[in-house]
Amino acid sequence: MLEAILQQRYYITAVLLFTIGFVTLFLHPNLLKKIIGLNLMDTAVFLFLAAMGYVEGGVAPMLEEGQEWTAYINPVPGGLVLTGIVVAVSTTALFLALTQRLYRRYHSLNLDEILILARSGEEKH
Amino acid sequence: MKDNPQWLERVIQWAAGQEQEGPEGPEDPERQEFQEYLEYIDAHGYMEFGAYRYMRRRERAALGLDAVTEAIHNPPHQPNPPKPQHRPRRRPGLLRRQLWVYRVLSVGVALCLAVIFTAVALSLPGFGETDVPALNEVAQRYLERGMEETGAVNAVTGLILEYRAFDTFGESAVLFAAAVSTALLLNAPGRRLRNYRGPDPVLSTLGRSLLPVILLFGVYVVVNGHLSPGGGFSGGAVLGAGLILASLVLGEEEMDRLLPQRTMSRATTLALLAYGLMKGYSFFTGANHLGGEIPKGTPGAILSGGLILPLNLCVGVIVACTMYTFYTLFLSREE
Amino acid sequence: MIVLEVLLLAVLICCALATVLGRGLVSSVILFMSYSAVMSIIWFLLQSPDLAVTEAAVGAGVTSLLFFLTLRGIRGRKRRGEDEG
Amino acid sequence: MENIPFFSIMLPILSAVVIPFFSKGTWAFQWIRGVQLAVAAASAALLAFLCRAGTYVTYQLGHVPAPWGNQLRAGPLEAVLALSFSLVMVLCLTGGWSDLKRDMPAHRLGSFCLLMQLLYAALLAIVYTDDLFTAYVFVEILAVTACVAVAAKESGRSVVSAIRYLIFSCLGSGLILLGIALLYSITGHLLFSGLGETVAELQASGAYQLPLVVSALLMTLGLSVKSAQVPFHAWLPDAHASATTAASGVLSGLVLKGYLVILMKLMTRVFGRELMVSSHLCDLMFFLGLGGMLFASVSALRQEEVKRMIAYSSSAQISYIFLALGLGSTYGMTAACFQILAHAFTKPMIFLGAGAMIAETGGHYWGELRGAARKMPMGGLTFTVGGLSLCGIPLLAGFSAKFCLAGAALQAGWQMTPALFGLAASSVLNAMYYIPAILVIWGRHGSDTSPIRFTRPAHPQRAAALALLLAANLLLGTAFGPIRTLLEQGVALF
Repeated sequence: MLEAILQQRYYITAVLLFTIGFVTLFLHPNLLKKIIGLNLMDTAVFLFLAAMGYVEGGVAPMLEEGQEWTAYINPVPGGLVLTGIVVAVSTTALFLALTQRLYRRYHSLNLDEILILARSGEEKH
Repeated sequence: MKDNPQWLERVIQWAAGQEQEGPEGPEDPERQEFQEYLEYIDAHGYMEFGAYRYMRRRERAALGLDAVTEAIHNPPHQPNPPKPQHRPRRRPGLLRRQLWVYRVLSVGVALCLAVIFTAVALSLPGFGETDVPALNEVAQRYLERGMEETGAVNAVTGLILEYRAFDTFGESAVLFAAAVSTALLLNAPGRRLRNYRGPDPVLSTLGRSLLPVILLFGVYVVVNGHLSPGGGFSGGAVLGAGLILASLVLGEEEMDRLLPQRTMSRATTLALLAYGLMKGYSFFTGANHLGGEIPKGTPGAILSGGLILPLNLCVGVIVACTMYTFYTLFLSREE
Repeated sequence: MIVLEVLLLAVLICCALATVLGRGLVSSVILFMSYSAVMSIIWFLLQSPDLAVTEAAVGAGVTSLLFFLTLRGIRGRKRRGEDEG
Repeated sequence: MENIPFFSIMLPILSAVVIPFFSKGTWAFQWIRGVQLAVAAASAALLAFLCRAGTYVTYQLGHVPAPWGNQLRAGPLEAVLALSFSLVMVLCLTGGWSDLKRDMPAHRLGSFCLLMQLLYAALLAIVYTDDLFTAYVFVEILAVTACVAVAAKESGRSVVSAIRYLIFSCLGSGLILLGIALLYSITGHLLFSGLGETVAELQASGAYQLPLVVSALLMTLGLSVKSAQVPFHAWLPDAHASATTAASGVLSGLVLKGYLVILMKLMTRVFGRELMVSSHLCDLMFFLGLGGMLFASVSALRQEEVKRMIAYSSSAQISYIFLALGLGSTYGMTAACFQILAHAFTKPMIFLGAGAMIAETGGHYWGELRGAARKMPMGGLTFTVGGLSLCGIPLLAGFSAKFCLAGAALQAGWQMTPALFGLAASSVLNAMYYIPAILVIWGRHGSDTSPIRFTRPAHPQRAAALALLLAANLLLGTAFGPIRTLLEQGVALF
């Protein structure tokens, strides 16, 4: 059991980080913490992917003539992660912009409080 | 966690239908209201639900029944920890309990997910092994024939700009969409930049000496994307960070004069357009077998890799401009 | 080597937990920065220098900067609000 | 002909990118509408071609063939979806333009058009793509643009709903991304075709069953969070109710459907129906759908605000699709597609009709909307027809979709009784909230005895859009047979 855990250490760390991020994004009332949770969740998946591409003894895929293909790590997860990182930054920026807008209006970062404030002002559109 | 037994006791009592008298007991005003509401519905029939009820709003207001329905329409089902002054109808006891449920819920969800995911992680192909399913003919071709097919030494760059270029195009579009939406959300017409307070001597000296290095490094990473680690994204991010540093060192007004917002958005648009046209050409000729391939050059030379170098430049411009745009938008505020 | 890896992974989890559970927002963001830095080191160990460079520039650089700018805007507003009150 | 899918994705994106060069919002609006109409025409041509040929086409993106490069895939079903999405998009924007100009400052209209065009491009890309990760990237574009479409209206409430929408969207994306990562780690493919083969092999050999099922579960859950299936629908009513009319129509008519298209692709091309049935994921979807149909309808009963009620009704209609997919049969798939089409044309119509009445009377609540249809007969008529269609009155689109679904349920095993019961109960519930609403809007206001005004409409474009949506609804209702045959052909080639 312990050996298996040690063997799969990257995967286990990744899923634990995913869980932490997911629960934070889902349940933490503070908006900034939620955004951090979102980033934790995304980077956890990226860690998972990066670990999956790794091959014992492989080197980074800077191709050289006459080298066996098994000498490199798998480049596909790397490509996916690069794409994913930029997507995550875009979402984070949008999220932060919305947070700033909300703060300007309600002077709070606590989503529950904002919801109550918004609901009490709901009658007037 | 100290009040666990008490909480458990309450649940048992609640389940047995014999809830305690006292602060949580039957004199709960919300419960009273709910009872009244139920009786009201009983008396007026089911049509009182839905739209019909709101036709008779005035009538109900005259009877003083609106306050009751209000309580039902904002039911306390959401585990909110609000400040009492916003909702005086809530009592602190209930709130504390809800907060507690909230925490238990988060820990419970976290534990469940962690257990499931760990089980999955343990049953996955072993880390670092060479016979995993992901190392199949797809990865093999990328590594074996990547150099001749893309002309790029860096297989990852070749992958994202040649084999899977459509994703990359979509992803630039995400970045563009995010920049436009951030501008739409934060860019009020009457905004003004933060007042420049004069450069901090330490920051200014350090920044002035670091700035050229960072910008040069960013350009290097972008231009050498097909030869060494890095590429449009990493280089663009470094360049963006450099521009932000420049803005810190030189001051926003100076920066606004050198690189106005309009130039930035024009540059992003043009770069994305160029990217789309180049890649569109390559997709179109590839799909219709029209030939028309861009010469790949000698792998390893700076002018090699066909379209990869210009594509990297475009991506670099998009990323750098967008990052800097984010920065200026977050800095500005409407007064 | 494996000890170093496990150590880094443990630091990663600790950083994540501290980021989430900590009270101050500024300290959370700083912890998030260090989380990104550790992540970038791990990716370097995993032979993905492309990712390491990008994460260092994006995660530890730009994202954290955006967090700080948001915090700054919020705190500036708070201070002004107090002055008015 | 094979180039149409590619150009119908590329053109909208490129046309969106050049919008910042337009100085006026109206020009941008005409421009994106023109592109959308062109794409609609091209999709119709593609549909005709594919139906006559009875086949599907693949489009290789770049110089490298399929397992290595990326590709698009278009069959009759994709063409139908692209065509109807384009039409609904054009009609929504046309009908909502007057509201849009009122709800938004003029300098934002251009940006709004840009985002709408990107949203449209993302929808088409999701419809045509044959690659899982490409689908994820375009799902993110959809999420970002849809969220800003909610927030673009200047009000605190819309920003609050937008942020809740974004939170749920991000949760869903996270689950989907983890699912993709797990699936990639056990298969090594990202194209749907390669994934499907490898998953079949894995299933035959019995290896990696747990990651396979968990990945399917994660993606199903993620997509149901994004498409507001009932236990995860908390964000939907606020987001749809507080957005501007055009955005509400697009969000409930199209964006939710985009996610369901991916779910359908996953079910047929990747996991296969056997795996979905044997791992009880179909049962999960079935019960989610059944619960959603009833719960969302009951919630809709209690809404006092017209747009919120319509939004809850959207959630109920999405549940029909989940129920149909949960039957796990070809008939269920056809029924789901029919429901997608019917709802895509009906819900924007209801939103636009309600928006027209709200614009006329200025009230958002039922009490304020009393007699609104008498002042705005076109809006009232479309609201009425849409409501009746969702209640299942024959000759309207909603009835045909329900009929199709009932037919699928009759072919199923144990699901038959609960499905038919749910269908009947939710139809009754639909009638319980739509019919009083219709009575309210056509009712007389106090002692007001003035007759219904049939004047020249103030916004001829909106009236035209409403009339076209009405015609489409009637067409879907009456031309039931041919459309079902078309969809069956499409599902067979999906």
